[in-house]
Amino acid sequence: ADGGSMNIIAFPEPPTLFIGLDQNGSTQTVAGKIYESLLTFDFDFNPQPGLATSWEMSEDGLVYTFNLVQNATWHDGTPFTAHDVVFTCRDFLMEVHPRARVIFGNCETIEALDDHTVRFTLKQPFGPFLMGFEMSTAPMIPAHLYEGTDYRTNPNNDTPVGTGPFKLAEWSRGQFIRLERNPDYHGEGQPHLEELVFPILPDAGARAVALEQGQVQQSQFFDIELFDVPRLAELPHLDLISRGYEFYAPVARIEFNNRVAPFDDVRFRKAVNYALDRQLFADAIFFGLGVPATGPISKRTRFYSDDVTTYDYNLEQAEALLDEMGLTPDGDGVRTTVSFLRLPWGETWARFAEMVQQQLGQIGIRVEIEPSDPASWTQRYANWDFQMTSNYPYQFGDPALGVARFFISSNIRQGVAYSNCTGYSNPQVDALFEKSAHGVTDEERQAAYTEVQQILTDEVPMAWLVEVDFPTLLDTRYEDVIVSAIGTNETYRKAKLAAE
Amino acid sequence: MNPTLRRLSRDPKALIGFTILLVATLSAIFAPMLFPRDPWAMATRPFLPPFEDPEFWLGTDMLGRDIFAGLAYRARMSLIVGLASTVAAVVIGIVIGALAGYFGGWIDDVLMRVTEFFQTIPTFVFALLMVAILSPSMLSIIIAICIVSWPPVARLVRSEVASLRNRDFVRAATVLGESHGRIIVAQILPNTLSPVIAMASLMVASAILTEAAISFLGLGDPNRMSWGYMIGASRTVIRQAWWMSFFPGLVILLVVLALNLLGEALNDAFNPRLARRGRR
Amino acid sequence: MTRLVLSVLLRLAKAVGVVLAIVLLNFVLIRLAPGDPASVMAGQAGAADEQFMAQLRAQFGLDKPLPAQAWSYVSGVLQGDLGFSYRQGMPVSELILDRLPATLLLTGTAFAIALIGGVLMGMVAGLNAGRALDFIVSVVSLLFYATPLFWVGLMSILLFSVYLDWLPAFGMTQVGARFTGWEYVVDVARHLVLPATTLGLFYMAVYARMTRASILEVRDMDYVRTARAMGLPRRRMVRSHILRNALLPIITLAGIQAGQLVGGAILTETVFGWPGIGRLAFDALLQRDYQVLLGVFFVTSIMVVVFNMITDLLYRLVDPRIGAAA
Amino acid sequence: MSAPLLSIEGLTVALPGGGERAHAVRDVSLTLARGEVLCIVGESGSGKSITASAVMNLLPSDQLRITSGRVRYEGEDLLTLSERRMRRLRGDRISMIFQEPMTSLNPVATIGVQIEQVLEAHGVPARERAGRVQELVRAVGLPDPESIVKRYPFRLSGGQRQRVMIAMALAMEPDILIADEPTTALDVTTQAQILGLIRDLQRDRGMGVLFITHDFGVVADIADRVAVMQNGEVVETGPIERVLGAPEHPYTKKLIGAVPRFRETQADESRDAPILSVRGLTKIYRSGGLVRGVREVRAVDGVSFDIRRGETLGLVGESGSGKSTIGQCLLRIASVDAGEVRFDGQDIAHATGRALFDYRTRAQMVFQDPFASLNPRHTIGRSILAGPLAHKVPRPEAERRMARLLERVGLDAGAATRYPHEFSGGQRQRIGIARALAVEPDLLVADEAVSALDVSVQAQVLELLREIRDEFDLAMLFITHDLRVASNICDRVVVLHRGKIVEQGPVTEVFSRPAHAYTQELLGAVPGRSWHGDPQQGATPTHPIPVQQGATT
Ligand SMILES: Nc1ncnc2c1ncn2[C@@H]1O[C@H](COP(=O)(O)OP(=O)(O)OP(=O)(O)O)[C@@H](O)[C@H]1O
Ligand SMILES: Nc1ncnc2c1ncn2[C@@H]1O[C@H](COP(=O)(O)OP(=O)(O)OP(=O)(O)O)[C@@H](O)[C@H]1O
Ligand SMILES: [Mg+2]
Ligand SMILES: [Mg+2]
Repeated sequence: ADGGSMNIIAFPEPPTLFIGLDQNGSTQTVAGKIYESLLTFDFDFNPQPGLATSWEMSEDGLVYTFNLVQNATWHDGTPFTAHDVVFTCRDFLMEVHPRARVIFGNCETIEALDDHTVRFTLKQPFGPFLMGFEMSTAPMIPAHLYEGTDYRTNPNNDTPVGTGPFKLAEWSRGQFIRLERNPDYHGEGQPHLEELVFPILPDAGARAVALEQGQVQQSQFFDIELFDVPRLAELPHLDLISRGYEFYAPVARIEFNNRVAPFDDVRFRKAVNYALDRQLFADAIFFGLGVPATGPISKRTRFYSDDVTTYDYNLEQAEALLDEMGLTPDGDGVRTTVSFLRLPWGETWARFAEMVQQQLGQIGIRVEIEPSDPASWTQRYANWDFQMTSNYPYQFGDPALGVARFFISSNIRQGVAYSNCTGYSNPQVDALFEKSAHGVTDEERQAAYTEVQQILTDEVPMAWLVEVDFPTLLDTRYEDVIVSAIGTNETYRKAKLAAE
Repeated sequence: MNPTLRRLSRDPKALIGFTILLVATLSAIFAPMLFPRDPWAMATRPFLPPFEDPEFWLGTDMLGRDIFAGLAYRARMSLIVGLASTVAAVVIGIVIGALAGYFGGWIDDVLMRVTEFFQTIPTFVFALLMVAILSPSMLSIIIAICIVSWPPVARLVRSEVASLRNRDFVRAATVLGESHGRIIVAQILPNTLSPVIAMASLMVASAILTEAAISFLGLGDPNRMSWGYMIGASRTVIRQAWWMSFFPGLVILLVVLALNLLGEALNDAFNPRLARRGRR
Repeated sequence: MTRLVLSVLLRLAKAVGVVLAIVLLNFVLIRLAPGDPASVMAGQAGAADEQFMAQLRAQFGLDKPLPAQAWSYVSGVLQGDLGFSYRQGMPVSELILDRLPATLLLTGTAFAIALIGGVLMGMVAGLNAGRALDFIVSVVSLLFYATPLFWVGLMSILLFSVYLDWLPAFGMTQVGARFTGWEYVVDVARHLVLPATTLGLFYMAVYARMTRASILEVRDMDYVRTARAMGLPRRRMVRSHILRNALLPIITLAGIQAGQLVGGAILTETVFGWPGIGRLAFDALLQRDYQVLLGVFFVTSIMVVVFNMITDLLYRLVDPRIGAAA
Repeated sequence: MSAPLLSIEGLTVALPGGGERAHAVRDVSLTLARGEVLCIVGESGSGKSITASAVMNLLPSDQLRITSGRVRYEGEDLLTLSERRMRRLRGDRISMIFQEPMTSLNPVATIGVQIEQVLEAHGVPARERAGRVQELVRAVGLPDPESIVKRYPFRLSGGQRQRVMIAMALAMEPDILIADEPTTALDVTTQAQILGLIRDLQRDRGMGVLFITHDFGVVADIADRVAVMQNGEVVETGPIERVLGAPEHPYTKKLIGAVPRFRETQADESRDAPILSVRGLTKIYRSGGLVRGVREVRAVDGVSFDIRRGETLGLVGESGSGKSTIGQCLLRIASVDAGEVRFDGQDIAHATGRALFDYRTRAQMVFQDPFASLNPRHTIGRSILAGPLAHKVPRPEAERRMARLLERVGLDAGAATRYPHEFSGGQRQRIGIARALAVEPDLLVADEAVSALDVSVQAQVLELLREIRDEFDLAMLFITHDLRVASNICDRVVVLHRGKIVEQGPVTEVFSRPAHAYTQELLGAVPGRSWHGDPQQGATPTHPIPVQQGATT
């Protein structure tokens, strides 16, 4: 049935709703309803129409042509045209969006063939090119408002203008954001819901209570502390949905700073890998919302291979490796002391750090936890000022986008977070990532990725522990809500209240 | 026996306060003997409610760690932070207050402006800022609490010193040729100590509360957890496991209560005249 | 009268100095903290490169030398411009004005509860010193005094929201509901109950203890003995001799605390998800949203100064001795 | 004699355990007739105040319990009355005024309101009150009645406040007025005025007055009958002439014998050059600041005098006249604003460093309050040794000096290890003297050194000072407000008024032939001038001094 509203948790409060400049998690969730991109992807990463109705790739993988919807307009009434696409991908994103630069930097030309046709010509084939048309990577920006302006100080940043099914109605800072239905939306009979309200709930306990008492109808990502999820999932009015995160599919891992002793010794890294009980992490830290990981690429995404070196929980082997290194226990049973830079994103990661501390303690590695807040964590991480830290970056639907960046030596860039901060460097790995990125067929790409996974799991610059399943808790009365690989960041053009 | 001590030993408030503190201190010291198991180690199943398993009769947390053992081990951090920050604050306060009160004039003016300055800053936010700058650790928390809590001591000492400065025995010392330093240290300060000691015991209490609050907000030292840290860590699971935040809170309450009782008793003991009034 | 004006002016000048010094000190201090807003945003976006960071820093003016930044900030403040939030992309003054009413409502209510309740409790205890009533009140206020605020908050949520389901646990208004008029007032009031009492309890204990002590002190004053010797009725003696004098120190204390309360509500605002300025400050601290944090310091310091002045004026009204020395 | 207005019969009040005696007051019996002034005298702690409070039923009952006795007023026992009935009597039939005028009035209520409250409390109709307040204010001689009722107590002087207290006490025309040392805190001149006022009002209205004092001079001026208390007991009662003229009890004799009286001292003029010579000494206290405007008090204004070795110079004047300030300037506790102070030829008014340090061994001070002048946390020995040790006297030598001095001031050697609170007031003052002497000074400044002591102790300490002055050939500046004491110890005297010297000369001369009107006024206000009773020497004055009457205005 049409009509009705839906309350969705927003946490933390988005700094802005102008998705072009900010891709925070909660910004995506809210702004994803306001802005659209050309494509979206089903759970198996098949492209689905967005602002593009159809598209085709040339045989050689060098030319992509998109046909755009005819009747789309911006929220201010201006028609959406191919020029907007060209402006967005050629000018805007290249200027401000680090992830988009990786994609559209491959383009030789981007041109509008007519008002509703756009052609991208690449310098060389780029396997994950279509993935770049996902909403957070390439949100369409209104050229008529931004062209020729200073994007970061453009006054329109405060009043988002997109093409999406919902528009901003009211933002009461610190309290809630309210979106209302866009009556001129291009989708036939869409959207169904009258409004979406995003209450800002900074406290995890409050979020759980709100969900439980039916004051909000949806939570996503780590909004709800994981141990609370099973309990809430039991409630009759809530469903637990774990689909819809395929595009992100993070692997929770420990990154070692491969430059510093003892982490520069592969035996030590292996010892740590053996000493961590992955199943226990999945159960105790992630409360079953995840499975033990085997390597850098998640099964949930593409190009995973299970033909890799695995590290089952094995303390003897771990200790043997340490003995071999000559790290023998002192009087207190301590072989060496290392520090662990704690990830500042909530209690889960605090427990994670405590668990690492306790488990490595069993083989005589004393772990000092270094607390941090978001700013200092990013600063220290980016500047390689750590020994170990945890992390769970998104994979963005393709290893070339979400995985390679952490391992290729050309991406060792001090001062840049989420680059190759571990300092791992292997020419063979560099070559394989290069090859697979520019592969045209999935088969040739898979072959290269399998080999990369084998090498990485053997040299373990990191310890991959758990493939995390984000939980979406959704009120059972709603349907067609989670329909794509970006799940809750989708437009919700199809979402509706089930007929009674 | 010293009459102050005698009065103190007869005061039930002092006895209750002292006993609680003694228990807390002893358990902080002897925790490793009372609970030989590693308090970090997963001991049994997570979320074990209290009073079910006699071995873990205050229950366990989300990682299956014994709450009771945790309370004993974590007493150390809470008590150390409370004591150390108070000692530091009292020292700063005494130095500044004594200089301002004794010399008066522009020295007094300058020092009191500084004190006022620190009293105008919203204290708790400022403490958080200090912890963030120094990055969370036991030392940074101690420094932060110290920085925001010395001004009242300085004011107290200043007014005491200023009034003592014109007392005849201080004048006598001046006339006898004792140096300023000696007069401050030997003549004046000992006579300001009783209110300062009474204030200090209350400051330890509020330092423990402040530390708990800082830890609660997630800026605690994860290597030296405190009771406040325990509450902060378990705040999100309050629905499942009330006992995880309840017991640490109760312990803080008891210790702070004990310090307050002791502070009051000290005050009464130093000021028998005032104490008697209360009982009329 | 001109002297009074002059003295207010002088105090104002001094206060402006103190507040500016606070802003400047904090400006320097906060830059010592590791990380900057650009790194926070990079961290949260989960991706970054050099160009991105440089753009952000240039946008925030962080690429200029620190003294230049300090100068432009302070001169801005002097012209009433509190700067711009890096994080929220809006003027700091707007942001603070947005949040301030919520905090004022919370702290104002808590303050009123604390002051009225505390003084009443202290009066009951002080006037019945040594009796059972005194003991009960003293024990209760000691308990309130010793309990961690955030813990009381948590426990009261557990009891009143979760188990009893009487009162909402968080926020200032019901999620998603858009009440107007009277309904809105009731809704906010219901949300206010728990945080305001939680915040108020501690201060209530402070005032109760102080009032009690003050009454005991005053009760032994010579002029009270005089009043007794003149045969004044007890009621009259209590009201016009004991209370009026005993409340003088409470005014001072309350004035100082009223100012501090505004910044001190962080914990309560965190526990109860109250959209106030304390929470804003805490988030700004974590996000290195320098200008917002400085703005909060600025506003709360001004609050302290203003409340101190109000206290002074009030004191002048109540106590004829003050200011008469001139 | 008709039935007494008030009779106290066998009153006993127990002290809380642990004190030096079991009873604050024991078996006290007194009567007060209508129209009579009964004075209770006795040393500090003898139970005078407690007796008075017991009559008003105002004792702190948890500490002081009345164990037996009756207080009859018009046949009723006040001690058994309910609080409500007692309240109606208080301030109506029986009123009381207290010693401390500065604190006995509510600081935040106008005096008009406070007087009116008494009327209101005892049922005077509202429309009559304002008029009555005016009448009362007029009756006690307060200036400008219309406006003064709107003032707050802090705007009144001590004497004026005491008048307000009296107005309140008399508001309901009580039968009995109890006055507990109402003039002790006041200046002699003000004291004389207040005493006159009480006496006049008492005569006009025929009240019975129970007047408590420790000053026999006051007794002589005001009493009809006297009761002498010692250690909580009444040792002697009787009509004033008999008790003062022919005391029976040994304690009464001792007390009366110790009362200082004017005495003629022969100054020895043939002495060498002055050791201290003060010229144009000026001291200005500044307070306030930018806003309030600087307020200047010329505490000392161009004062000049000399002191020789072996001579005692008295410094007299009313409260606030600048006596202490001069003493402090001489010892450089206070800075000197103008003028010079030559000690042994050297100007020490602006000496600093070494010179000042050396001067500190040569000029010393004995302070007024024996309780406040010793550090309560230091042993006596430590306090006495502090001076010599500061001046690098070797410890053994310093300790020898201390032993000698302790013996000299009449304390046993064991005293050195004890703390100040273990000594009586007189003993502490002796310790203070020993401490001053320990650095072997040439000049001793004694600021009200005996004022805080009971008369009998006062006499002993004065004697000690005299002996020491002669023995060590000291120059002594003796500051006092008590002219009789001054006449006893000083060779010469300086009369100070508002920071200026109005008269100076040999003590006998100044006191017997005061040249300045202010000196005359001071002398006239000394209480008990009509009484020169000295049981040993008969009631003849040693020296005739013209009595000035009518100082009351
Ligand atoms: N509240 C009290 N508690 C205990 N002892 C008291 C109290 N008040 C007075 N005393 C004791 O009772 C005795 C008599 O005291 P009181 O006040 O009557 O003396 P006083 O003759 O008035 O002396 P002064 O001349 O110093 O006023 C003293 O020994 C005193 O220490
Ligand atoms: N520290 C000070 N600051 C300001 N004024 C002062 C100070 N000390 C004393 N005065 C003023 O100086 C004047 C002289 O005071 P001083 O103490 O010398 O008088 P005094 O003759 O010793 O009086 P008393 O007999 O009461 O001791 C008084 O008016 C007093 O108020
Ligand atoms: Mg008395
Ligand atoms: Mg004096």
